[in-house]
Amino acid sequence: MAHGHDDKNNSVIRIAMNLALTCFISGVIIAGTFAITEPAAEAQRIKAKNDAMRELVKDADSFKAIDGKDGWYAGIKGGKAIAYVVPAQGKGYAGVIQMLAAVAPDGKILDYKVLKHAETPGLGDKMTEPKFRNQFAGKTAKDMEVVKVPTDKNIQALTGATITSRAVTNGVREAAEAVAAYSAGQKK
Amino acid sequence: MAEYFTLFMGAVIVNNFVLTRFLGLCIFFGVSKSLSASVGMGMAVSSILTVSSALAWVVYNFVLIPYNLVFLKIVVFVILIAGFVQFLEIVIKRFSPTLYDMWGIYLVLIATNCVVLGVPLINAAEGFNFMKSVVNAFGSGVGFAVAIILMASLREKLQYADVPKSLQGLGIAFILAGMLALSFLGFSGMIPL
Amino acid sequence: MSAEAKMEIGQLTVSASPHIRCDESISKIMWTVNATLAPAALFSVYRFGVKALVTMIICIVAAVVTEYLIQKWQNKPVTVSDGSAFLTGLLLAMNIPSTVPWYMPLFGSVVAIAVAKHTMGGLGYNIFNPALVGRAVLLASWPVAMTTWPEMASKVDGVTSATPLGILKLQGYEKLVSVFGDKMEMYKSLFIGTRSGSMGETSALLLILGGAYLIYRGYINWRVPVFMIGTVGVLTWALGGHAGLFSGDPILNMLSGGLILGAFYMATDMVTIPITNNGQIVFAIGAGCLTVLIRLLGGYPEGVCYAILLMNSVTPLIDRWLKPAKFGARR
Amino acid sequence: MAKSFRGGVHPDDRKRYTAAKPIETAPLPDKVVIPTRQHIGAPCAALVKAGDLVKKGQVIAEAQAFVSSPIHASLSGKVVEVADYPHPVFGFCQSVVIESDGADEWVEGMPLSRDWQALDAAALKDIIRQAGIVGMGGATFPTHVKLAPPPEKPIDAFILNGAECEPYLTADHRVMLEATDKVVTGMRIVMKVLGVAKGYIGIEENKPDAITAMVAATKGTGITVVPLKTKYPQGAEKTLIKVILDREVPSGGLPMDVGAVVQNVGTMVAVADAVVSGLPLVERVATVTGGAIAEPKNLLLRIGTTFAQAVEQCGGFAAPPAKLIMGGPMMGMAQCRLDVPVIKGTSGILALSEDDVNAGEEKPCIRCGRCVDACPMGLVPSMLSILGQRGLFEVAKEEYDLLDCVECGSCVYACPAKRNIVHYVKYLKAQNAAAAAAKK
Amino acid sequence: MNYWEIFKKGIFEMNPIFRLALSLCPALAVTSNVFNALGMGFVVMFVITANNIVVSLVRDYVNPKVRVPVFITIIATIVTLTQLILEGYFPEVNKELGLYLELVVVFAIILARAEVFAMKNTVVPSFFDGLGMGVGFAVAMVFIGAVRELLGPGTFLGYQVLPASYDGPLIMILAPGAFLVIGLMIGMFNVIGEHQAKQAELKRRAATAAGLVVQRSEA
Amino acid sequence: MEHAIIIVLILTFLGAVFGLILAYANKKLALEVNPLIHVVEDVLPKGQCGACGYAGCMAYAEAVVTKPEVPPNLCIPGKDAVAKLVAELTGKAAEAVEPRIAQVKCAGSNEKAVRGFDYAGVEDCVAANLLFGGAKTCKYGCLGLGTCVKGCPFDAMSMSEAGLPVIDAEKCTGCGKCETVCPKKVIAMMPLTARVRVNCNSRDKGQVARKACSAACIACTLCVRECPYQAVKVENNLAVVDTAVCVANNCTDAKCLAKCPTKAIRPAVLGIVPGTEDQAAVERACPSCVKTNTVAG
Ligand SMILES: Cc1cc2nc3c(=O)[nH]c(=O)nc-3n(C[C@H](O)[C@H](O)[C@H](O)COP(=O)(O)O)c2cc1C
Ligand SMILES: Cc1cc2nc3c(=O)[nH]c(=O)nc-3n(C[C@H](O)[C@H](O)[C@H](O)COP(=O)(O)O)c2cc1C
Ligand SMILES: Cc1cc2nc3c(=O)[nH]c(=O)nc-3n(C[C@H](O)[C@H](O)[C@H](O)COP(=O)(O)O)c2cc1C
Ligand SMILES: Cc1cc2nc3c(=O)[nH]c(=O)nc-3n(C[C@H](O)[C@H](O)[C@H](O)CO)c2cc1C
Ligand code: SF4
Ligand code: SF4
Ligand code: SF4
Ligand code: SF4
Ligand code: FES
Repeated sequence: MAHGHDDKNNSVIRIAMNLALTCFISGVIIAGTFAITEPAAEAQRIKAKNDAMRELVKDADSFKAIDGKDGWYAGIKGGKAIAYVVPAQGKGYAGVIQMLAAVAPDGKILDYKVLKHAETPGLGDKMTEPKFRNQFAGKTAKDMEVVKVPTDKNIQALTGATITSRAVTNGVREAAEAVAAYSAGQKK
Repeated sequence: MAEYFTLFMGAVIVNNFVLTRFLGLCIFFGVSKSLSASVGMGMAVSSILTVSSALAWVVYNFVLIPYNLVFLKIVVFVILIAGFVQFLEIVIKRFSPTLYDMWGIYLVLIATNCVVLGVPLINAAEGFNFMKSVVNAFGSGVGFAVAIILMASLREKLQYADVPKSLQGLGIAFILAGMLALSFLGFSGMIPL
Repeated sequence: MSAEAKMEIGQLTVSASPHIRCDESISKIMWTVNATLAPAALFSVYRFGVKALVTMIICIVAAVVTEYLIQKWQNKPVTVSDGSAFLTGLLLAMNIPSTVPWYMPLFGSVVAIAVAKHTMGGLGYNIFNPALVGRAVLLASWPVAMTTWPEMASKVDGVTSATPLGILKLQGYEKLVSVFGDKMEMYKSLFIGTRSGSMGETSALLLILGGAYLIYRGYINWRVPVFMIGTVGVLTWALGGHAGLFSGDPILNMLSGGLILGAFYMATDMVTIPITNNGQIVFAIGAGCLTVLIRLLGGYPEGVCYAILLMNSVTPLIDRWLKPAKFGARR
Repeated sequence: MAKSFRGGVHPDDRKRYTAAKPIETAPLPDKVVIPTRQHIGAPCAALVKAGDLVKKGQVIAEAQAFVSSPIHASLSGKVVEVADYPHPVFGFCQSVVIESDGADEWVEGMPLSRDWQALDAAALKDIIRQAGIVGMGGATFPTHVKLAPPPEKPIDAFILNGAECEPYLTADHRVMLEATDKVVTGMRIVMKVLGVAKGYIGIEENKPDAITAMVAATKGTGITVVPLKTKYPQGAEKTLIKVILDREVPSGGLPMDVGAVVQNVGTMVAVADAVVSGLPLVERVATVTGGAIAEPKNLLLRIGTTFAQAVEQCGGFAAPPAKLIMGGPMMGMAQCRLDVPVIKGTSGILALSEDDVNAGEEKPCIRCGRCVDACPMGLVPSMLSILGQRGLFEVAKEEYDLLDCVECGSCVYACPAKRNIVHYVKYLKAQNAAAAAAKK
Repeated sequence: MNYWEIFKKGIFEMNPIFRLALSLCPALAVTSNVFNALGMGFVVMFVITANNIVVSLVRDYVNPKVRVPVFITIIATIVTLTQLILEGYFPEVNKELGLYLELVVVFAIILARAEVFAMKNTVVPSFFDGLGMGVGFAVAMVFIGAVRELLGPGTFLGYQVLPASYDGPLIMILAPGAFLVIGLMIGMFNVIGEHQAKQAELKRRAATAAGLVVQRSEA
Repeated sequence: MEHAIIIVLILTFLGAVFGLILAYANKKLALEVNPLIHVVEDVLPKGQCGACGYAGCMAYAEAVVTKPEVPPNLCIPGKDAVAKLVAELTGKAAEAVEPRIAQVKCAGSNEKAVRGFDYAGVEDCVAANLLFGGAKTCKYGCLGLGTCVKGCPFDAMSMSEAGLPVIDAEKCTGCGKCETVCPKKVIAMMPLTARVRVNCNSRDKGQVARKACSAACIACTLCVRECPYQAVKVENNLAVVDTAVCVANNCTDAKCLAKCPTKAIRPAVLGIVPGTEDQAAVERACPSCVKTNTVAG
């Protein structure tokens, strides 16, 4: 065992102090920076969210969180909810695909936006392109069937990425169904 | 149960830590020169990963989330892990030299490495519960061990091959890893997590 | 002395024993394997047309030329005449659809020879099966083109035709049988080779005949194809059905996909598989299990290529673990 | 049912050149070169000097140690030189050169005639030692040493090695046919020395006439003749014991570790001659053959006859030889000159033509596993060759059992890549020995 | 000490990725396009330089027994700051770099430079060392990113540069492709390096052939 | 503000806890390793050549630090500079290392040496030596298969086209590895101060040696007679030069070079540096030889 003479610099307390002090300073600095950047970050987050929603529901004046439904927003125009923006997800080729779906109160899809995914670049990730996305506009849950032939009625799968196509479609369809059910409940 | 099994197998083969997620590559390439070292490293990583993920989960869920300090997770995790690993190393070295020779010497290397920090961060990002965090961590560790042991056996074999001089060492190691990753593509799409 | 008359100093060759050798050689083995593959290759040309021939030629020429250039560049003896690069090219061609654009076989062959074979030192040293590395790279690079097969187009759907395994995976067993008419018809078609797929996924009959000749000549070990195909048959019978355990169709699974080609010609590539009989059995069973795992659960309908590649990566461990029984270990 | 062992190869045996040719006694050479080292173990010290007159059978070099064996003059005449001369094993070696006086006289007291049954084991062993008898199967291990196993290693079986599994060679075959009784007598003498009751004779099936002859000659002696499958290396001690006794000599061990002693056919004839007629080992039967020999023959040659003289007896060369070999084509040693002498271990002189050799350029190992299948010792020869290429003798020793290789050459024969596995093994063993010596 | 030399060595002879083989994860994970590679390069450049400066300032006060935890804390602080700033002002970059931004903490190259260089040197050289290493890292990242992006999708920084008909191999931007590309690049660099060494050797021989004889016989 | 205080508190707490644990663990549990060993290892050239007599540089570092009797100047490749550093670090007395260099004692190139047979086998001198000592009729000469070249840890050797190894004087550290691996012991170390060297290893009698190789030392003793200082002797049919004598007498006109009929005695540098087969060396070593025109390069 290492005995040796304990000079002051190497006492247990000294060593511990050394690390503690570093952490203290680090804490101060982080706290300081946090105080400065947090408002900006918060603004960024809100802005990002709003941008995303506005992109989906272009003519809304504002967005309002819906009580009791986590992550649901209503796009308001002229005081009326013209669309709901709701989270959606599906099991893709490589993990979960997270989306935001914009659905009109009558259950018709307006558009969707992919937030997070791990699909193959060049294959599955083509789901974010307008060519595929635009197929959804105006469709209701019952029309959202994935097929591999060109179609107007259904959803035509991405070439070589049927799994992804299904995942997106299923997620969006579930969102559409949920909104339809919700707005049906509202009307009552 | 099935859920945990899927999570585990997913972490071991489908989303293999090294071959599809690119974590822990420094030690993957650094320590895979010999089979025995890679076995030790595999064991060290699996065990440390499991324990430190559990520790990190506790701190994250009982301290950081309640106080709304999620952004502190990097600093906190890293101190936690580095401190823990260094402590463990000292203890093992003192009390069991054989154990230390088997995998203790690798502890220093992993204290500050993508692997051990990456998994707690992923667990936090995925919002896993305690059990899931531990299973995911253990699975990732095993996945790492599988990859590094395979890699080491391949590299040992190539020691006796006529690898062009310019590729010897790191170059051929990367190419081997590429082909391993290519083979692991066979598992992709198998268990969507 | 007349004995010395025929002798000059320095004329005799001195070497270690033994002083006689068998008359096998690497080139003889490789060219024989090439020759036994020829019928199946020609059959697929007959089935898929001139395009298949063109693709095949591109593969082979690219493989041989790449090998030649690399060996020249490295100042190594040029060994393209030993037929191994030719074989790699031919096998790669057998593993891809005949319809792919010209640059894909080219790219695949170059990768197979340059990256999979020569980065590790050339013939004998590579760890992964070059042709399969080439095919796996192509599949990852152009998944759409690599999974678009000619023929049977109108029968299944309007866009691309599918392989039997593809139909099985996406549309189910009944649909598959209905495509062929009835079950016997399906087996017959699979066996003779009138179906869709890569160039080598066609005639089980010709491949088995070729393989049988190689077994007879001792160039491949019968254990590998038997255990690999057997494992696939048993496992798919047990697990592959929709009506619970033991309801799968083993014959369909054994005859379809690249299993026959893989088991006779690619899982037997001695360079990349274990060296002992027992090791080869483990290899074959492992490859069979992985094939079934990928076929049943994976993202792809077919798993032979990846199964063999994965087992290639375990080969050094198997070799370490299963050494031959040493003489003198037992009293 | 012929017995066999795991591994091995089936080269064309090419015994047809000489199998039917009776042993021919070579004419007396006018000069012989007798090296003082013709066995494994310590070299002998020459007892004669230039100018001395010697008689046939006279001791001209004396053993200096237990593992050694004296050397006798093989003809009568005058010693002309005692100097370094070419040697088929060691390159050069101190040799006694004797010019024949043409009389070919035995030294006094030879030959005689005695009843071996009357002698006890110790006396028999002493006669064998003094007669300079060493293993004539090629290894040249002094026979009296083999016959004196340490007491803690009881011997219960004696095996006569009549396998002659090497292609081309037919010397043992002819001896079994033409000196059948001598062989059996020798064998009984040796069994008496060892005190064993069980005796076996292993003969490959490609010598049916020898099997018949031996079966007839051993009737009533309690000796069993065991037909063996024709496969190389049936004649290697370890495989022979495995096949006949189903015992495996442990790794690093000797036949005596499993209670067995193995001896060659030629050795038995020498033992019988020594014991019954009092004659030392001064001549032996060797097959002179190969594609480059004009008239292949089985010759009875005096020790010290040069290869050139032997070849001359067979009509010289028919074609320029590519390789000259002492022994068989699988285990024999390639020679670089014709003026090397026949020694006690010379079972054959082979002159192979280019076609016989079928060498080829060495290529990288393609891991085909043929060598693994061929190796009777259960090794991985391909790895030994690969490690040899890189000089990694430690790995070869620890992980691939380098030291268990008997250098039989089966693997090399089978290898399509023409790898010089045996040479790599020799090289690795040499390195290992050097390292061990350095450590001391 | 020559600052240029200190700076330069990080770029070539001690390039963190190609020569030291440290911080390999980002070199594979965030190089599927040039934009991400560049972003990561900048972040690491910043962190490593800042850390070198801080370490060289505080090195006298750090107790060797807790040296590693202290350094890590410092690095973690800098990374957290970076993250906070990116989050607040460059959310796009933050999102693209994902998990790997957080992992910058444990990139071995950063701690290694702190231990090997900043610990033993004053502020100015440490700054140049950090900057050199950072630039070396960034250059390597961009280089890998460029190769992968060009050969794969045929674009550079998102702009189509190869003809639209170019149908590049997707593998370039997949995991196996990343390994293969880097492996082959390392080989290529070595070939170039060997060639240069050979040229230098030939020159040296030509020069010494005459001179050395003289030197030796007088030795 | 509260937020900020919590941040600071948590971090400080964490730091303090781990600081305490680590400091305590360090104090009570840590084993001391002598850090000097690593410092010394850093100083060594890491050729792992074993010239020091230890299994690699690390082993020597450990020995020289921990054992007082191990001298600091065993590393030959490191030369004086390293010896001095190691001495300083370990507090031992520095003694100079005699600088040395490898020499190939054989001129039996492919065309000069006679071949006894055609060798077909493993390309390695040790392996070739197993078959009757190799293909050359000279039993002492270089086999030319380059085992020494493969063995040199400092890349200082190459094979010439004539089939003999060449030593690059600038890279050779004198570690002696080549000497140990050569089965013929054709390579020997000589002091860097050597004036001349014997370029032959044959201990055969004159006629035998001459028959086997046209470049052999035939033990004619002309050099012995020529040397004014008796630095040359013939032992076992081979000339031997005592460099110490040459140096002690500060020989600047090596007359021994003049008469050698087979040119088995050469200036010390000749043939060591690739491409230096020139007159200059001879001229410098033996000015009078050139004048009398007795030696051509
Ligand atoms: C490298 C690679 C990446 C792939 N990525 C995807 C993907 O992102 N999404 C997907 O649905 N399928 C992906 N696949 C799976 C195949 O293309 C699969 O066969 C396909 O999804 C089946 O659909 P198809 O019927 O359109 O061919 C990928 C395949 C490969 C080889
Ligand atoms: C296009 C081509 C076709 C060949 N076909 C055969 C063949 O069918 N069977 C065969 O044994 N060798 C075949 N060879 C090999 C050569 O004829 C020759 O055997 C070889 O190049 C050298 O053989 P070796 O290495 O055994 O000496 C072929 C060579 C080429 C270039
Ligand atoms: C591979 C191999 C093959 C052998 N073949 C024979 C053979 O055919 N006949 C024989 O008598 N000895 C053969 N031997 C030698 C025997 O192992 C053994 O040494 C010999 O039979 C002992 O008899 P001896 O001492 O009388 O020579 C062979 C040895 C080896 C290693
Ligand atoms: C029976 C047999 C099977 C072979 N299979 C393959 C193969 O699947 N793929 C390939 O690239 N080469 C194959 N080869 C050729 C050769 O072994 C291959 O080019 C080496 O892997 C290259 O080192 C085969 C050779 C033989 C004799
Ligand atoms: S027989 Fe030859 S090529 Fe085949 S594995 Fe053995 S050494 Fe290699
Ligand atoms: S020579 Fe050695 S390795 Fe080869 S077969 Fe014989 S015993 Fe086995
Ligand atoms: S000097 Fe020795 S080791 Fe070097 S080539 Fe000559 S014989 Fe071989
Ligand atoms: S030439 Fe010999 S002494 Fe010189 S460095 Fe190389 S091995 Fe050492
Ligand atoms: S960057 Fe080194 S392990 Fe990830």
